[in-house]
Amino acid sequence: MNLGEFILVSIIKIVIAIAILMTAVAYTVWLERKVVGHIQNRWGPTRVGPFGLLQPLADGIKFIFKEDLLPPHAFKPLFIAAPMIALVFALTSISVIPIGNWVTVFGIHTPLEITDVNIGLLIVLGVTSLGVYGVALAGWSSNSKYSLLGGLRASAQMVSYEISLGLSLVGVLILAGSFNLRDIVDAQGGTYWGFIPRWNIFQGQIVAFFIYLMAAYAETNRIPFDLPEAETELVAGYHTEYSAMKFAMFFMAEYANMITVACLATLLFLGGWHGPHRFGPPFVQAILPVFWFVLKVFVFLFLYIWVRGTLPRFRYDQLMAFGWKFLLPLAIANLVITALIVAWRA
Amino acid sequence: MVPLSYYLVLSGILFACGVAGFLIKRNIITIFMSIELMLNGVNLSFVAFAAQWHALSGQVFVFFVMVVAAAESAVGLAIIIAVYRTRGTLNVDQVDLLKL
Amino acid sequence: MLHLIVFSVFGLVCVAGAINLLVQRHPINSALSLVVVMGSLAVEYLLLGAEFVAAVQVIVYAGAIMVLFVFVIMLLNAGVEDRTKGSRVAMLFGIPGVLIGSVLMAWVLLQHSGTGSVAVGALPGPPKVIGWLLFHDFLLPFEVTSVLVLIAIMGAVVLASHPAEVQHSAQPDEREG
Amino acid sequence: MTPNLHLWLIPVLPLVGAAINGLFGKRFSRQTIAAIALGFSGAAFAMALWVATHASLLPVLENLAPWIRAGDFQVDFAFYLDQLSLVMLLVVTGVGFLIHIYSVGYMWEEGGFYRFFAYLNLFMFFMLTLVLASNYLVMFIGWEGVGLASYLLIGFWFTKDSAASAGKKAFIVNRIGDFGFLIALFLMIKHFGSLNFVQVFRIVSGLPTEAAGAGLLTAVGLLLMVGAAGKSAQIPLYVWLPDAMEGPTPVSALIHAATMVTAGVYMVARSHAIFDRAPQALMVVAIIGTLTALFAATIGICQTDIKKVLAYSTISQLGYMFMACGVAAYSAGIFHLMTHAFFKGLLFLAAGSVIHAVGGEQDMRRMGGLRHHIPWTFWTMTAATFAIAGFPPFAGFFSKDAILWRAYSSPYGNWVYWAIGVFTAFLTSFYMFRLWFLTFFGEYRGAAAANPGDEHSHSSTDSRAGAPAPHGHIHESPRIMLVPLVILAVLSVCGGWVGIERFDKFLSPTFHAGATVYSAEEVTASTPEPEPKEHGGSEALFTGISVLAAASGLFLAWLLYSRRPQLPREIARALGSFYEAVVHKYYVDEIYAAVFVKPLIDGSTRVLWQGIDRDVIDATLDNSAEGAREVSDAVRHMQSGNLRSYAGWIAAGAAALIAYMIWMGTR
Repeated sequence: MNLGEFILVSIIKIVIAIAILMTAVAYTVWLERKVVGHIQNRWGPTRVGPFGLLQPLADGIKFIFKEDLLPPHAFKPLFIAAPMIALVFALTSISVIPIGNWVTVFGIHTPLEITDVNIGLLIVLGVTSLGVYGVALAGWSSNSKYSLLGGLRASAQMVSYEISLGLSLVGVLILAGSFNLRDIVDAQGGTYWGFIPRWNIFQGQIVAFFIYLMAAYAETNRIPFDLPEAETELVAGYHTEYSAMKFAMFFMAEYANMITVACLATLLFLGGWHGPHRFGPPFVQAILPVFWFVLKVFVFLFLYIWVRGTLPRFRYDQLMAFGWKFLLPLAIANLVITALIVAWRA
Repeated sequence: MVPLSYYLVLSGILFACGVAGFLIKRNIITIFMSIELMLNGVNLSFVAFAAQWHALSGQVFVFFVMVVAAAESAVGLAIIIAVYRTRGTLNVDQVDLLKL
Repeated sequence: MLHLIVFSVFGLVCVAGAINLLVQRHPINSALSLVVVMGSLAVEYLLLGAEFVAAVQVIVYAGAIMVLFVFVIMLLNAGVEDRTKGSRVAMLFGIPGVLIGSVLMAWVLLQHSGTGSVAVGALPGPPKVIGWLLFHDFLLPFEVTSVLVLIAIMGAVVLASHPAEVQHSAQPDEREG
Repeated sequence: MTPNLHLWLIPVLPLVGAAINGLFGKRFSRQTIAAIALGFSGAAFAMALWVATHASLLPVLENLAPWIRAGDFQVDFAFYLDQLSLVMLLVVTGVGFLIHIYSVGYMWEEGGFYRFFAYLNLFMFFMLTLVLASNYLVMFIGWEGVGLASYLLIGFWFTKDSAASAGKKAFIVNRIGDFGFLIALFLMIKHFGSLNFVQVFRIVSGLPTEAAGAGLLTAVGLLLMVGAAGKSAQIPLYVWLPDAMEGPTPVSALIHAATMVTAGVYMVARSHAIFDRAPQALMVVAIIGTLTALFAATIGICQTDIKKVLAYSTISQLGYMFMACGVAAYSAGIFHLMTHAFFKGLLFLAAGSVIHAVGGEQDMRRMGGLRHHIPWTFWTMTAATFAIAGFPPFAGFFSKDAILWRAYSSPYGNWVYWAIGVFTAFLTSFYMFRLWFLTFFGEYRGAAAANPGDEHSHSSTDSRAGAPAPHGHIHESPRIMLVPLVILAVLSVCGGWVGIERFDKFLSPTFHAGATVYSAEEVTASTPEPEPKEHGGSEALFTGISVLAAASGLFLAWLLYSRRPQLPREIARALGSFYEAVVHKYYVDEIYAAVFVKPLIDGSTRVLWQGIDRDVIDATLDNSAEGAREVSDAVRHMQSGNLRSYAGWIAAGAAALIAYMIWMGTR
């Protein structure tokens, strides 16, 4: 594969990935509105298209045509840059996430991800950590106290929970012995006694999984940790002053982050694209891992929505105390125990 | 192929920019960032030398530098906050007395 | 060739970010310039084969330390810096010193560069090997830095805690009485 | 074999008393302080008596601890007891104890009671160390220590200017003497390699007598004499002793009459081995002693202060002792030392009693007719006066007679010494009876003496600070003061009965036996023993002459001060300027002030202070400080407190360093 092919294939994969991701984002929003509606004994969107399926499209059009407000005392360059930063980093992190095995299309053997790197997991973490800038800068550059408070809260919360998040992943890394997401998934193939899959949550990382779950909710500013955008006190937090496409960018970034987090959870804890059986014709055989992967991601996203419809919001001090005084020690304990078990086995 | 000296010159330029920032900036936070810039310049030469001499310990040093930088920035920023609380300014030209 | 191009592009970005740090008057711009510098440095590290260092550079420097800076800038609501003339020395001796020093160093480095050159991925720095080095050859420094970090945490907590709170907790009923 | 005598206890006992009183005495009652002081000094006296009775075999050397060891040179803390030190020991502890008792009564009303007795006990410690020392260095400790105690006690009423300066004067004049003593010690270390008496004398006895020309031994002897002159108030260093009368009277009695001032005599006697081989030095000792005796006696005639008279008398009597030593009649000198301790101590104590009786007055012209008021004092003083005047059978007769006889008959003797000695004896008798008549006979002049009359106003002020001098009721002293007076009076009468022959024999192991043992042949060889000049008849004749001299002194005093009290004034007028000079103590103090003190002060002021100290030493410091300040003033702008300036300096320095390294590397 020469340089030209490489660039061409990469561009095609990037376009496809972004298209899929944007669609996924749009329909995650629709799913959330629908599910929450039903949880709250409502219908949710029903008017636009069958079951309201065209609602995301309508929303998008509306965002585009809305007036783009610029607050007079905002710090203009950053005010404009902030949503872009948020969205760019949210989209970037998907680039190293594999959704299936290698495939050969038109004679080109390529992995089902944009690029396969040794330190994929680290890149995801790094890019996610850069996503904080979007939130923080948006909050600060709006020159509004609600925004500033939201931004401060968001950056503090994300920095705090990033530690727990990272530490909860270290156990998995110890088991797999690699930063490469594909290697990690491969390490989860097969079953115990024929019916229990060798997913990491069944390899003793169940605690780590729940730590990851909670830290991920906080990282993505979702209920019950959505303090940065708590409507009842901060109006809308860091994006109070935003409107139109800039607001849409934050919106998309949030859901893209949700999907990234769900993918990561699937890859690290739920066995990735490994499924119960290989059956059907070769074409189906080829597509089946992707199906399993998407199914698991969907379950995880549904969990997100379910939690949102169920739980109330924490107070800010509770949030910080929970992160530092409960989650972090627990993650460290999990790490130590996992390391001891691995060392004992080896 | 890039000669080692290019990396070292880049590293030197970054370091010099850091020193210059320390000298010309008045905001104590920016001065602190200049220090980080200097550390980054040094890190680059560490990594370049590691590649040149095929010695991974150069990269390990970078980790230690990062850890020290992280610790330093945590304490340093706490000090900056304390200074701001007591003096009400971040301009180092106005923070030149030992007593309040 | 590709190596040189990538090096040059990100090297220029690096220098531009560093100079922007100096030129910008608002600390938040400086901070973001520094983030740019660090990001492009991460790319340079990748070019040198130090992929783990690159990742850590992004996570620790760009993702943690610089976030802390931005956070503090936001917290203190630091404005545009005044161009006060507090120090003639810095201008009279410091700047020429920096210029002389850097020019001299660059000159010497380029003069005596020799034949040594660095290839892409010349020395892959897989995390495993680095981990091995860290926990075997550099175990003592590693532990020492862990103590250092612990001290830094405590120092930061003590320094940043509000003095009034400390006073209050030390003498609980003084104010009420 | 002599049992372990524990000689060290004798000096240490008073030291313990001094320590207790000095450290804690402030909180004690006066009774407690007195009990402690008397207890420890009395214990020392008892110990001395016990030693005297138990020391069967003398000399005894008691080595306590090594002190200095440098190569072959070694000095130990060691005590040495022989006949000479035994006599001194008994005199010091005995008279000292009696004066302690007296002091309790005399000082009862004074402030600083505990301080006084602490100093007094401290003096006892040093004096006993001096007496018991087995080498010159330990002796020097005692020597300096008694000087210290003397200084402290002279300046006891330190709030009084004259007392404080008198103390300083004594100390400084003594320093001059000590300087000579120290150089003598250095010479000994250099040439003999030791300071132990036994070793030094053994080495010295091996040396030939420096008959003609002066050598090492003469130098050592003369330097020792300088020390002795300082301590024992001989010409030319006697000037401090009259001023030392500013101290309390018991101090004058103990230190400046009975014991300390005789330390010089003791030292010369102790060093007899050196003087025996240095006839020139011996001659100097004799001449100084003789001159001092005469000189001080003439001054004593004109003094009006009762204590000053006694002070000059003391100097004169010390001159007698040196005269004795100077003619190698050491035992006679020590004999006179002992009897002098008795009667001069008594005289001072009685004078103190008189002063006490008249309420602090010291001027004899304001006394008179006191014999009915204070009979005990009168009778004891009478005994002492007759003793010092040399009337048989009082103690002074025997010792003075022995000295005068030896001054003539000794191989080193000369009839000039004798003649001057007899004349001095006459003068002594005269001024002592003048004192006696003026004080105890005639009418009481206390109230009428507002105008001093012809005699120049040389009365010193009251010795007691701030105490008014009401010449009101004249009263006898309390019993505690009278008991020592009586005991000393008995000793003044009987102290001489032991006789010079027996005393000589007792001391002979120290002086003669030692000398003959050390260098029997050389003494006989180099200094042919002159044939004793017709003993027997001539000695009786000499005795008669000296008694006659004493009697004529008594007669003259009676004539002038009792029979015809107008006569002295006329004589004084007739003598004119000479009388004036004597009254002013021959202007010696003024001469010293002009010749030594003023040049010294001027030199110190002009050269040392303004020249060297201020313009060189101080100027160096001031200018360097000033320079440092100016440099700092210039450089302190670096320390502006501005962070960026510091960074600028660092950057400039780093650039310089880099440039240097590159220059070194590319060179």
